[in-house]
Amino acid sequence: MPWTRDQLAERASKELQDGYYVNLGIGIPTLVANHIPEGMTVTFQSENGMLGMGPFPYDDEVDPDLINAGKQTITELDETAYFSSSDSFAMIRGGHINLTILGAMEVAENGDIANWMIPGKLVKGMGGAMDLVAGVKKVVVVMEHANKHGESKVLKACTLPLTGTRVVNLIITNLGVFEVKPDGSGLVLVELAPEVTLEEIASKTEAAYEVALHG
Amino acid sequence: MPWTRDQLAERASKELQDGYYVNLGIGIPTLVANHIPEGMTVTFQSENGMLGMGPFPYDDEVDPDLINAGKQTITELDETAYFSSSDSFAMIRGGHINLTILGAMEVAENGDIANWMIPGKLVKGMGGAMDLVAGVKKVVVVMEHANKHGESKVLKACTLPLTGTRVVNLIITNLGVFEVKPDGSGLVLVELAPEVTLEEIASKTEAAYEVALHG
Amino acid sequence: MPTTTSPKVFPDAKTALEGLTFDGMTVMSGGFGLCGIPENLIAALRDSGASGLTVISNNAGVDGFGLGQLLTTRQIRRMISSYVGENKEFERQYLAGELELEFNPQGTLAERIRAGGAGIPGFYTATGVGTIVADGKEIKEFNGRQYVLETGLVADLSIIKAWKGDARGNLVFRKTARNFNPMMATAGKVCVAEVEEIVPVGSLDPDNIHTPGIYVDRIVQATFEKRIEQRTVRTKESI
Amino acid sequence: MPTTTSPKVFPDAKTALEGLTFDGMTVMSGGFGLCGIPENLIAALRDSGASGLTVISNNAGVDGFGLGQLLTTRQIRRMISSYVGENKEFERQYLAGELELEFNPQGTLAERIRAGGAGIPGFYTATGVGTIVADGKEIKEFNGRQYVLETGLVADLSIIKAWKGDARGNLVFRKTARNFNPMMATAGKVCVAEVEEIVPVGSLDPDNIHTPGIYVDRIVQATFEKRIEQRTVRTKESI
Repeated sequence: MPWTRDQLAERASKELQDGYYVNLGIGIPTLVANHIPEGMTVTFQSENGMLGMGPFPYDDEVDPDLINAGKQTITELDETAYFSSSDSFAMIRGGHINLTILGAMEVAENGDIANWMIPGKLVKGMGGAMDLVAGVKKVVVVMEHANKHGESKVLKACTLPLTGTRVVNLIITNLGVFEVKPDGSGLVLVELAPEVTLEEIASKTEAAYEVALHG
Repeated sequence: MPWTRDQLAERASKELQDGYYVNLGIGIPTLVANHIPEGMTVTFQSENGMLGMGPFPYDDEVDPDLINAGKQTITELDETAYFSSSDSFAMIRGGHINLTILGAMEVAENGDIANWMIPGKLVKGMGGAMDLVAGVKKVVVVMEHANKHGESKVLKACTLPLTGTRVVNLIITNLGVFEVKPDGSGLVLVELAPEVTLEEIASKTEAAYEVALHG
Repeated sequence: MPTTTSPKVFPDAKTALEGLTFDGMTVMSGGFGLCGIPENLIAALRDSGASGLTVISNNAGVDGFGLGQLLTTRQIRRMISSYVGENKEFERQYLAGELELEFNPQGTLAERIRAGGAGIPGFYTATGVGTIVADGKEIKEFNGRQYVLETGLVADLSIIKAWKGDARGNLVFRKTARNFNPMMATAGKVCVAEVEEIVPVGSLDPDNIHTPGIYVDRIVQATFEKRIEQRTVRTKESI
Repeated sequence: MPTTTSPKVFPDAKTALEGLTFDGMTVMSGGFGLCGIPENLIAALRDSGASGLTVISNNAGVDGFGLGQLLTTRQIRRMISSYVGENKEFERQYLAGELELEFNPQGTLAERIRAGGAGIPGFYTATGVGTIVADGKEIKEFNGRQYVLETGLVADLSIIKAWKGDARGNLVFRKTARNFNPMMATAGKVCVAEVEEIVPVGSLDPDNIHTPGIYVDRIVQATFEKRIEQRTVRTKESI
């Protein structure tokens, strides 16, 4: 049975390591913060200028000067530091963030990602997505395996305008997990969601991939 | 009679204007701080990371964490702000400093300046001098008219390795004051030190210059 | 002279913009979303009537608030932003071809503004390589990886919002309301700052001044609505 | 877990460098003159015996103190600096051809380090155009003025000195002892910081942390000699 949104976030949380600095995208990735393993120190960066992001505030704690990159009100922690947008993206571009977990519209075999623009629709802008995929050491995509028309989002080549080229390291869909080979030469299916079969993946995936299931 | 060191500094202080942010070089330029006209607000920048430099400390105020770019102990003022070296030179390179007053070994007709290196001698380094002449809006040189061998330091062309090209706006020597034409096409002698004659300047200056004495 | 007045201190936002606005000018406006925006100076810019503006701002406000006010009045001709998703009037004008739009990746936008203020006319970044963002721009390889040349940005005027400031123009920001404000202070030919409180010179810790006064030409104390875009809360767990 | 301990906190400078030093490595060392230098980590680097070092530092210390200690022991092969005027042993080794030296304008050096930490492999500056500093480097014209391409700098290890720090690696600096330390924290593959005091996590003001903990891998509390190069004083005027 395919993973739910929360199970996707839980699976993504297995990519966290003790001491990691992590930037989470909007949507399912945000839920990863609810699944930090016990005893693990993970620090969340928000690209609007904050390291050490806390949970949503209680109603009487809401502070308009304290929001995350999704423009949601949040809180600070003991270890929090604030800084400017240029300092924030120096941190991202400079490779100091260990891991980013992002949504995507399309991912390709070579690690290309498209997640910001659909031609013909109003474009809202890429925000910090291009900086994150170009700068962060490990880029994990969390998304539905297929779009709302039932078409594979794991592709031989992206059809939408790209956010970055050969930047994705791991793809977690509701059906399973693919690693992108470090040299960009292709995908390896390493994990299946419960009760999902190799046949189902094969029928729903446009991209070519090897199979090397873990465990 | 040629200007003394202190008179040179006093003459240079006439280039200050109310509200100016100023960076002073080592030597005679440092003395300019003693000649700020009454009622004028001038803020001194020190390129090691300070805006709003105060006077030397009293003996019991000396703080090893508080020095100027000449590595002398100094003090802070009410309006002082500290920042990093990259922020300091962003300020300089970005054209935010109104005026710098520097010493020089040689200055040329076109505004070239050499003040950091004598080939064959041990080179100590250019420090912040190249950044200052390239970035500050107005560059004023204060120096002796001749070197210790009696040779003119105001030249047709510099012979020493350059600090910057076509960057000097005003040359104040112990004999007089030269403006560098904004297009770099030559010098204009605009002022004489007391009792210094045009003939004396002519005999001691290698550079060509026009004469248009003020007042 | 009291330490809370100086030639830099202005009584209100309108006065603080006097003589600084003109048609066709480029304006940088601080803030991320509606957080840390110069609410009062945006309103004063609207009231100045200056039109044909190029506005550099990470976002475009919302309908009727922040930069949304300048869209309503059609004073903006062109925007340089990273994300403009929250504004219906923006959408309408853009789709009707009434508004030009240049998208920059957020980090590239932040760095272009910093570069403009720091006298750096161009720099290389891996962000956007292989995407439409790099179309027509120079690509150069360093250590085996490709980078795109991006240019510094400057503006005729920067309007920014800080938490506290003094009469010399020293500023401090609060929490994530800092965002684009410090870089924009450095990249405007003139910078006007609005603050919640003008404090006496000497009361800000010199080690913790975020924007030194050299960057701030005019400062005004103002009141703020501080509208929240997405009020997101958790409920107190019963213990 | 007490808020002053963490995997980042080390008991002394020697331990803090364990496993990080090797022959031929590149080290960035903070400070301006003798102000804000990592005294204890420099001594520990000397004691590590690592040789053939490339050291990036604005200055080279004085004879027997600061980086001067590494010159005495001949551990430095090459220096990248802006000014090295205060060191006789430096002069001797340089003139004897035992030491390589690359001069950078101070602002270019500072920006190269910032760029290295910020993922910017190259940037253009007007500083040094037309001088030997620009020899062999690319020149590009922007808006009618010439600029030279300078590259980002990174190091295998950065050693820096801060005033206070916490167990998460957040740092604050004091007065002009800040100088090159914050940029160097960002540009080392590993950064070790020595501080005068490790304070509990949560006691530093989050609006005023100069170096966020993400940049600091190891932190050690130490004592400092803080030698003064030019003690310059004025005398109390009789009133």
